[in-house]
Amino acid sequence: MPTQTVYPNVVHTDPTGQTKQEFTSDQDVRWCPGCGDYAILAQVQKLMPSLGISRENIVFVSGIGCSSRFPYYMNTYGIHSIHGRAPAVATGIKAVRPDLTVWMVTGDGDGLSIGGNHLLHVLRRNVDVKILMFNNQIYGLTKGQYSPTSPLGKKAKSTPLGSVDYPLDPVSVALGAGATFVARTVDVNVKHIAETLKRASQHQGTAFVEIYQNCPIFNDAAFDYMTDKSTKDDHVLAMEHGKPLRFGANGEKGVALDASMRPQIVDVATYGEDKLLVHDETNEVLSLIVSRLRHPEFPVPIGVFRSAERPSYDRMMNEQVDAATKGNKKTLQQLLDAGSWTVT
Amino acid sequence: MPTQTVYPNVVHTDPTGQTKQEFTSDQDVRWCPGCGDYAILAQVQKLMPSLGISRENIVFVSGIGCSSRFPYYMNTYGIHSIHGRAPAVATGIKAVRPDLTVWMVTGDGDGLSIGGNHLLHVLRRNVDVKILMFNNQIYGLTKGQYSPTSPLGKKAKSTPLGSVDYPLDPVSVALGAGATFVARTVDVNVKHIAETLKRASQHQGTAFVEIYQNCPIFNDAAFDYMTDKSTKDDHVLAMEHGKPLRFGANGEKGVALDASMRPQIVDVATYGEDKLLVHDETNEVLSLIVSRLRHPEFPVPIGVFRSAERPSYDRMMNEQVDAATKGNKKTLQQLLDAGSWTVT
Amino acid sequence: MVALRTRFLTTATMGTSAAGKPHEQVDSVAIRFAGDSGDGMQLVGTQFTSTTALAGNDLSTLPDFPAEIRAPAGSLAGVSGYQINFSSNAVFTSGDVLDVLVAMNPAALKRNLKDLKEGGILLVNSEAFNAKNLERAGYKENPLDSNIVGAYRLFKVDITGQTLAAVREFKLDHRAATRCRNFYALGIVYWLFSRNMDATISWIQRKFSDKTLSEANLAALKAGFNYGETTEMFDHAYEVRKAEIAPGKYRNISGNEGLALGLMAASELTGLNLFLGSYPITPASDVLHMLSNMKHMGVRTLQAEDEIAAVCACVGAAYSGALAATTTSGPGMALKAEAIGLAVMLELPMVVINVQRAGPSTGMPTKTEQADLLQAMFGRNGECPLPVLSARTPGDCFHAAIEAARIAVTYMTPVILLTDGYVANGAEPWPVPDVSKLPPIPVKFRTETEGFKPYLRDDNLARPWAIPGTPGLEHRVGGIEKENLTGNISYDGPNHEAMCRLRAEKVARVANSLPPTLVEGAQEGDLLVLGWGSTYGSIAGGIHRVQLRGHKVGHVQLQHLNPLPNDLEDIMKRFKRVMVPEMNLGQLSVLLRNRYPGQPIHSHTKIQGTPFRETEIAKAITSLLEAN
Amino acid sequence: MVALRTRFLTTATMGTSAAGKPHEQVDSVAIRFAGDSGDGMQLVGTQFTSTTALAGNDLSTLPDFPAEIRAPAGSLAGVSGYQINFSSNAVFTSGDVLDVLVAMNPAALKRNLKDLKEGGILLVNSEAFNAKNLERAGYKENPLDSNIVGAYRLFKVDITGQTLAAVREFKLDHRAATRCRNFYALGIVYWLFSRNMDATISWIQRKFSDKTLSEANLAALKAGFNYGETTEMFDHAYEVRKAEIAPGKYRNISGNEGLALGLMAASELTGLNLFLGSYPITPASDVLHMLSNMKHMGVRTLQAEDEIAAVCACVGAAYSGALAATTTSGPGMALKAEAIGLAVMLELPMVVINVQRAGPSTGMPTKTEQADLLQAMFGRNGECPLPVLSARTPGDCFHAAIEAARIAVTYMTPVILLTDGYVANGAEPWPVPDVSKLPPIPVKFRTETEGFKPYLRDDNLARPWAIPGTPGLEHRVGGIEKENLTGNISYDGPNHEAMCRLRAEKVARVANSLPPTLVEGAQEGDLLVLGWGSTYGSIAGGIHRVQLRGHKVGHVQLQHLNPLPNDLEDIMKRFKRVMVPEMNLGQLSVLLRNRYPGQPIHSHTKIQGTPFRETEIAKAITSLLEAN
Ligand SMILES: Cc1ncc(C[n+]2csc(CCOP(=O)(O)OP(=O)(O)O)c2C)c(N)n1
Ligand SMILES: Cc1ncc(C[n+]2csc(CCOP(=O)(O)OP(=O)(O)O)c2C)c(N)n1
Ligand code: SF4
Ligand code: SF4
Ligand SMILES: [Mg+2]
Ligand SMILES: [Mg+2]
Repeated sequence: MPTQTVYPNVVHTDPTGQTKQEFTSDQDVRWCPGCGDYAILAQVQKLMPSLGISRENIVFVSGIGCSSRFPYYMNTYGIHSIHGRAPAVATGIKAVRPDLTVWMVTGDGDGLSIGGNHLLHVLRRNVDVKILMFNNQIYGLTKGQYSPTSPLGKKAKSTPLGSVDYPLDPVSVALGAGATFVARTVDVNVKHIAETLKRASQHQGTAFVEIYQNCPIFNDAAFDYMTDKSTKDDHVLAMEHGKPLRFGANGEKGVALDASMRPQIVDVATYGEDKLLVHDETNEVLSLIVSRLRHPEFPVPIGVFRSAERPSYDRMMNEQVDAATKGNKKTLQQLLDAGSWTVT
Repeated sequence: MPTQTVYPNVVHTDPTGQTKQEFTSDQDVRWCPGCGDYAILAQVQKLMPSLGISRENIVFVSGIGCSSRFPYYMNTYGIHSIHGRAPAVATGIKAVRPDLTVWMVTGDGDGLSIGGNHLLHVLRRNVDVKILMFNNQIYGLTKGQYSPTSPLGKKAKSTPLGSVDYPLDPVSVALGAGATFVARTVDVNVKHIAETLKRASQHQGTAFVEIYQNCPIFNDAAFDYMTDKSTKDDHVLAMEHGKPLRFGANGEKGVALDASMRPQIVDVATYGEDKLLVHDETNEVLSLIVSRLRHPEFPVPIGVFRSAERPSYDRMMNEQVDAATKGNKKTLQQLLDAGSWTVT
Repeated sequence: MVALRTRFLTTATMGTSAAGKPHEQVDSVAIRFAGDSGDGMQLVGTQFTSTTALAGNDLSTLPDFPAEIRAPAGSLAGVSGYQINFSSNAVFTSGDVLDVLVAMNPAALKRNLKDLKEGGILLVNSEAFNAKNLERAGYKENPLDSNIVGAYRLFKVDITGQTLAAVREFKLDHRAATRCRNFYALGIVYWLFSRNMDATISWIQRKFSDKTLSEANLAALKAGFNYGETTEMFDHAYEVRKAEIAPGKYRNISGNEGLALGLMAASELTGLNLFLGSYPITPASDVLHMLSNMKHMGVRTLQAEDEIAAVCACVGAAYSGALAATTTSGPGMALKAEAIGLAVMLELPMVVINVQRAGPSTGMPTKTEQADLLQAMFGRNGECPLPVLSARTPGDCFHAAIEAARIAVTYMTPVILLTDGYVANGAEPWPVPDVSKLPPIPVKFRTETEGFKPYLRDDNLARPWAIPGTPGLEHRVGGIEKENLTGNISYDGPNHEAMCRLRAEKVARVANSLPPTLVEGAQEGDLLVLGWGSTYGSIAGGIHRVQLRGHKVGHVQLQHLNPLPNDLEDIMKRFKRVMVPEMNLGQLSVLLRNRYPGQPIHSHTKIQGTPFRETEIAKAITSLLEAN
Repeated sequence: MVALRTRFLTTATMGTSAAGKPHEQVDSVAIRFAGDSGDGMQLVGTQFTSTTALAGNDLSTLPDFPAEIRAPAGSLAGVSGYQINFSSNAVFTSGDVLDVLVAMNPAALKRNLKDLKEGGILLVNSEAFNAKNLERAGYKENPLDSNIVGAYRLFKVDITGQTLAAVREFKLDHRAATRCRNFYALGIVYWLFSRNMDATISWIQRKFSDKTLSEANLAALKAGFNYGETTEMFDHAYEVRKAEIAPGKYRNISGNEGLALGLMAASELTGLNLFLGSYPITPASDVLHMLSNMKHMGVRTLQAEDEIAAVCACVGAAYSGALAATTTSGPGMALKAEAIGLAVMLELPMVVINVQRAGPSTGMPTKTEQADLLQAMFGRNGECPLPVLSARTPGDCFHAAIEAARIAVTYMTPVILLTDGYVANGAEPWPVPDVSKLPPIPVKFRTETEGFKPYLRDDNLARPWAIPGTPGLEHRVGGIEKENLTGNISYDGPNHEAMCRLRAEKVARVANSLPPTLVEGAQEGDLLVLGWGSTYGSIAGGIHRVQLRGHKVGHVQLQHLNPLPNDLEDIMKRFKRVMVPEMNLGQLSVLLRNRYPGQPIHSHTKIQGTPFRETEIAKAITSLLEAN
């Protein structure tokens, strides 16, 4: 029983020349006016043609939530699954069809509340899936409960006196799970989204991208401090591989470790640029240190925290199967016959 | 409707003078001969009397697995719940009964496979529960499948050709979740277990202790490199707060960061002790760096990775309720009457 | 409840309104306000409801939320509606067909027109019927100019324009000014039904902290009312007289409010702290929200990471002596199955509430259904029996929650309470109970160490509740089969059989604690209509219609689905036939056929995400009776 | 199968063994090897089985694992057993009562003696009956010296001592030497039943890579055999002649092996890649282990993080064109409920296997039960129908897995296949099928873009399987209710009703593809015994016993539980009564009473974690017939 080809033996279409329009499905987009999801959708639809992959070879998978409606708007294959389980669905797809390109869309509730465990496991397995977590720090679809990423003290529908749970930081969780690619971007910064998604698409293995996303209806302005013209320079740290960690309107501030190994904000001019931390996506120590820079003490880092190479689960699994089948001479009949005797 | 006292108004017994024997239940212990679980049980039973807490105020909670049989052997209150869900059960106990002392026992499968999400959430909430994860890097109770902590390539019942999943590191996961107390110890080092458990018991909030535990039946000798007399000095790094990271039979080796901020093993004599990393349980950067020291490249750190103070979920929740009830003059009848009119 | 009822515009007595226009007396009106999500329809609906209740009508309401969070303005998906049925007689449901439809835009018209009866009043905001909105609603031509609306009494009012004019003096920006138009529409409707606007006026004054906004909305409201009074469009107003309602204190209550208050009452009656472990899900989330707002009453709520954690936290809380409850809907219920099984094994009290929605899978979250009954009964591995209850009306949710708690703590068992989206979001005037007169629910934690065995049972077969903190009663419980009495782990075959049968018998004995089953209508005769849950009103209304024609039809609406009442079989036998209407494909029928093998059961089902209409039930009854 | 059967020691023909001792011919023997977990009882059991199969007997076996991983040596919890029932006639079960019990220590005696029939042979390792072991087993005095064993033919052999003597020459350490004693015991039993030891000898030679160990075990085996032949203890041996077995190729197969092989065969027959997503759980884990060992056959297995992930991975794999399967037991089944509902909604093929164990909750993981049938039927939110199958014997697991896959891909639906711990771990000789003669299962992925609609159905009401990689068929699926044909999201009421009924009708139509139901025994008459799953052997054996007494009893063992076969009602009507034996509290009965309301169903239940005995069924039949 050799490995069968599970997909029909059809001639694939030529991926060159695909347009954004072709990646747009015929379904009406059902997000609230002003929702940050629109901008992300537009960037993803724009990115797709550049990947050189035909539409039919792409699958978008999601869970449940406003964000998880995403697959309906992509004219590719897609599964809008159940709450929190998209990583497992995506793993199933890649396990049997490593030839497919799989993107996954989830929310802070879908991915970190009910789906936290599957997220941990898809990351540790390093399944070749691109994960976009739309983090609006709220449950949108169920109309405004606090989420695992809402800040402590958040007043929302189920926490009228303020939440008493500390939030999870998606980037820290991903790094804790051993993720090979971890990045953060923000809905309004379309150029940065585009670059980050491009980087994610190039990664072999799980690429985890947290996207801060404004929910104007239930958690408006949660990210204003980092998107507002007047404040963003002082509150956003755009990381670049190999470059010192600098921010501020003119890059006048930097991040360094103090004598006791704690991160501090320094004035670059007086402190000296050479003593700043230099970002290194391939060095876990750096990824970890920057992951812990949190608003309001620190500017919020955006960009790629970590990018490491490691064979993906689906590749290793399929290589194992391929290697085993290659040498195999056994038929199913022989397997059935094993240990048999004949009665005459 | 004031807060009622949920527990009967009985005179609690005096906790002084309790003995290990009194903490031992009448159930036969059902682990295999030679199982590492025995040593841990003995240490826990020994620790209990020293806590100054009467037996009746202690609850042991577990999931399912060999390790999760633990509560049956403790003559305290206890719940042997279902697979992976002990953190949620424990959270429920503490939410309504912050007066109780809750310990939780789980395995690498129970806690990080099926129960990974609940673990993340109990840690981020910082519920005042002491968690012991018995990590034997295998599923014991179901007779020997690889677990999420088994090393890549592990050959076990469901992976005859070797696993293709990267393991999770419990300590890294816990730190990623924002745990306030994270430690590691090993079954055979009874002194170290005792100290570590003591530290855990003193922590307010979630204390997470990973205990490497030998399963002689399905994963024998997994930790020999760090327990064997001949090798352990070179493979174990016993961290101490405020002390430089040194190991080796005579502490001749140390851990430092190289120029590119990557950890390296150095010869203390030539490198200089003052340039070694100095462990600081309260500095997340240090906790993170040591958490990534992994065998075989590095010695395995044992001891307390991180210890930070932060009010616990159950405390904040109950404070919120207490504060709200204190001021309250509303009766249930008044609530029912709200918005009512009278028909005559 | 059984009073004669005539429909709007069929009985008419003419009078004269204060301002001179004649008004016509009618018995009963169903009206629906429909508009875009942003149009504030829920708000005017609830205002109209309060005023109507104060006016002494019987009434029933139902909101119709859009399935989407906030679909694009003007789209079909974004239509939000609020329906109220009110009468000078008894009201059973929120109304089968509409007498009045208020449509604020083309999409609202398109979605709702099918429910307006022929000759009904159709009030539209003509301004909104512009090219853009028509296109969004999928209209090729303006329906107001076509014979689509020919069968109705159409009133085109430029509500937007009139509102802008009415609020001009307040100098609001265009958006804010436009948003007053819902009150303008409400004003018209108030006039149309000769309502006193005082309650709404004082509500507006209280609600809007911004003085200008408050006055603008008041101005819009009054302008609408005056429009009705002064324009030529309406030649007369209507009046629905007070219903004969038993004297007493009333309030409006939705089913979800009923649950939240009922759980709090159960907490008080048992003397136990209330703990709710829940994970948000439509249409159950509001119970979590309401109880989260009750910290001052000592309520502890945990928004868990998922439904499994929510119910597992209840296991911990119940073990520790709290009154533990968890609320969810279908998909969440599926996830809780394993842990509910644990609670059955541990024999711990717990109230599990499933506010059912249309399934399977994600289904139609905002739509109602009763298709989780068999899941409640059988959706766990092994023989895993537990009591199952339901609630028939919003107000009954209060009592059902208390009853669920009573059974849970008396029998030491998890109990499933099934409500649904219809009863959860629907509202009705409800006689407020006197808390001091509710029967207390005695709970005694075990404290005597003498003779303590964790699984030694009392007369109800309940095991002792021995909670942590009690010296000498330290014991361990777990999901493995337990030895009778001691609760120790046991793999013994006959012990397992004994325990399985004991657990089943314990649940069966709950039936002994139930009052006689109430049969409404005929006590014997041609047909028993046997329903459960939220179909109560539709069935009562349907029977009411056919009984007018002299058939002997009885009605039992089951609160207890497991165990079934002891007297049910006798009751069934008093009727020639039994009809079981359900909003599913016949789930109670399965239980009845199993339990009463001889009894002929006629299952009548509808599964459209909406309640039965009274007329549908009436028709089904009639055709069954005529098939005789 | 229907051949006359007489029990051991009742029919006896004396002969003489090769070595001179007389041997007695008997028809049928049930023997159990029992000892400590560390005593290697499973090993000698399977050796005895192979030899017995080669000798041409019909047989059936059942291991009895301890519930604990490895309880302390000598403890009751640590007792491990292996039972084999073999005969010169047809064998139905692994045997009701034992003819022979081999007890290697006091705990083994204590746990198993109750199953030994009066006058049966009791062979004990007398050395193990020392003070320490007696205490561990909870014996106050040595039972070998008491009249506890008075009713049996006791043979005390110092098996340990004899073994040590036999292997002394190999100079093993004490522990290794002692561990040869299971082969010594096997040797005695081989002699007792006049067995040829060649197969075991060559197995030992193959198995032990360590030459010394191999020879020591051989020596022990032979010493045991010689002990039987030479001592005075046994005055004669027994012989069970070859059974009349249809000529052909046979092998031993356990139920879990049957499932693994069946899924692989289905993969070959459909031409689809097999994907198994699973999470370990007793007693299902072995299917995962076996298939994980089949990478060379192209099988992909994923040990998921939990049961939910396992089935969700199947959703992804099925959507992508694989033959997806997931295996679990009760608690895991509860967890999968929500995602199975998703698969029902997506209408994707999938085989979900529940190897049932005793519940509820964690229950008794190593014990068998059939109490998850109603969970399979109803354990999901909403109206969520799917086909449910069962397997009757270990060998039938192979065919049931293929049938489940056939239905799944033909009707585009998840299918639940129920087996249980008894059939999973039990083994029997099985006629090996010729793969080339198994009917192929045609599967065609949709490729034509023309007229493609994701929910356009064929005659079976199956929707097209259009998998990623196919240009022009890009489409999205999800758990929200879908519009008929297009599969777009729809909240329309009548559409929902139509879809609910379509999904139900699709599953109902599976019945049209089933062959006529096989009725064994009487084709009409007094009583139909209607079983499902692993009770097959017990029922067949039970009926066999009573038919001897002239009653007209028919037997149907259902493979298909949903939908039920079209001809079942007619069959039931041909009998005066229908008895339904189940290892639960009457779950199939619920379905039958619902489906065939007129039909009187007599439920006969046992829930002890162990299969029915043939005599129990016979007794139940008799008392029902006599109640006539
Ligand atoms: C099993 C289950 N539980 C709960 C829900 C209800 N639910 C749907 S989406 C959601 C949370 C959405 O939050 P998030 O993932 O942050 O997405 P957003 O809407 O904010 O984009 C919840 C609780 C569900 N659909 N299924
Ligand atoms: C829902 C569910 N799934 C699966 C199982 C089977 N199971 C029991 S314990 C276990 C894994 C145990 O591994 P671990 O937590 O590492 O504990 P150990 O036995 O190694 O101490 C599994 C898979 C179960 N009991 N329940
Ligand atoms: S609720 Fe928030 S997240 Fe959801 S669609 Fe609306 S704006 Fe976006
Ligand atoms: S299987 Fe392993 S972990 Fe479990 S009791 Fe035995 S030795 Fe301990
Ligand atoms: Mg969100
Ligand atoms: Mg383990």
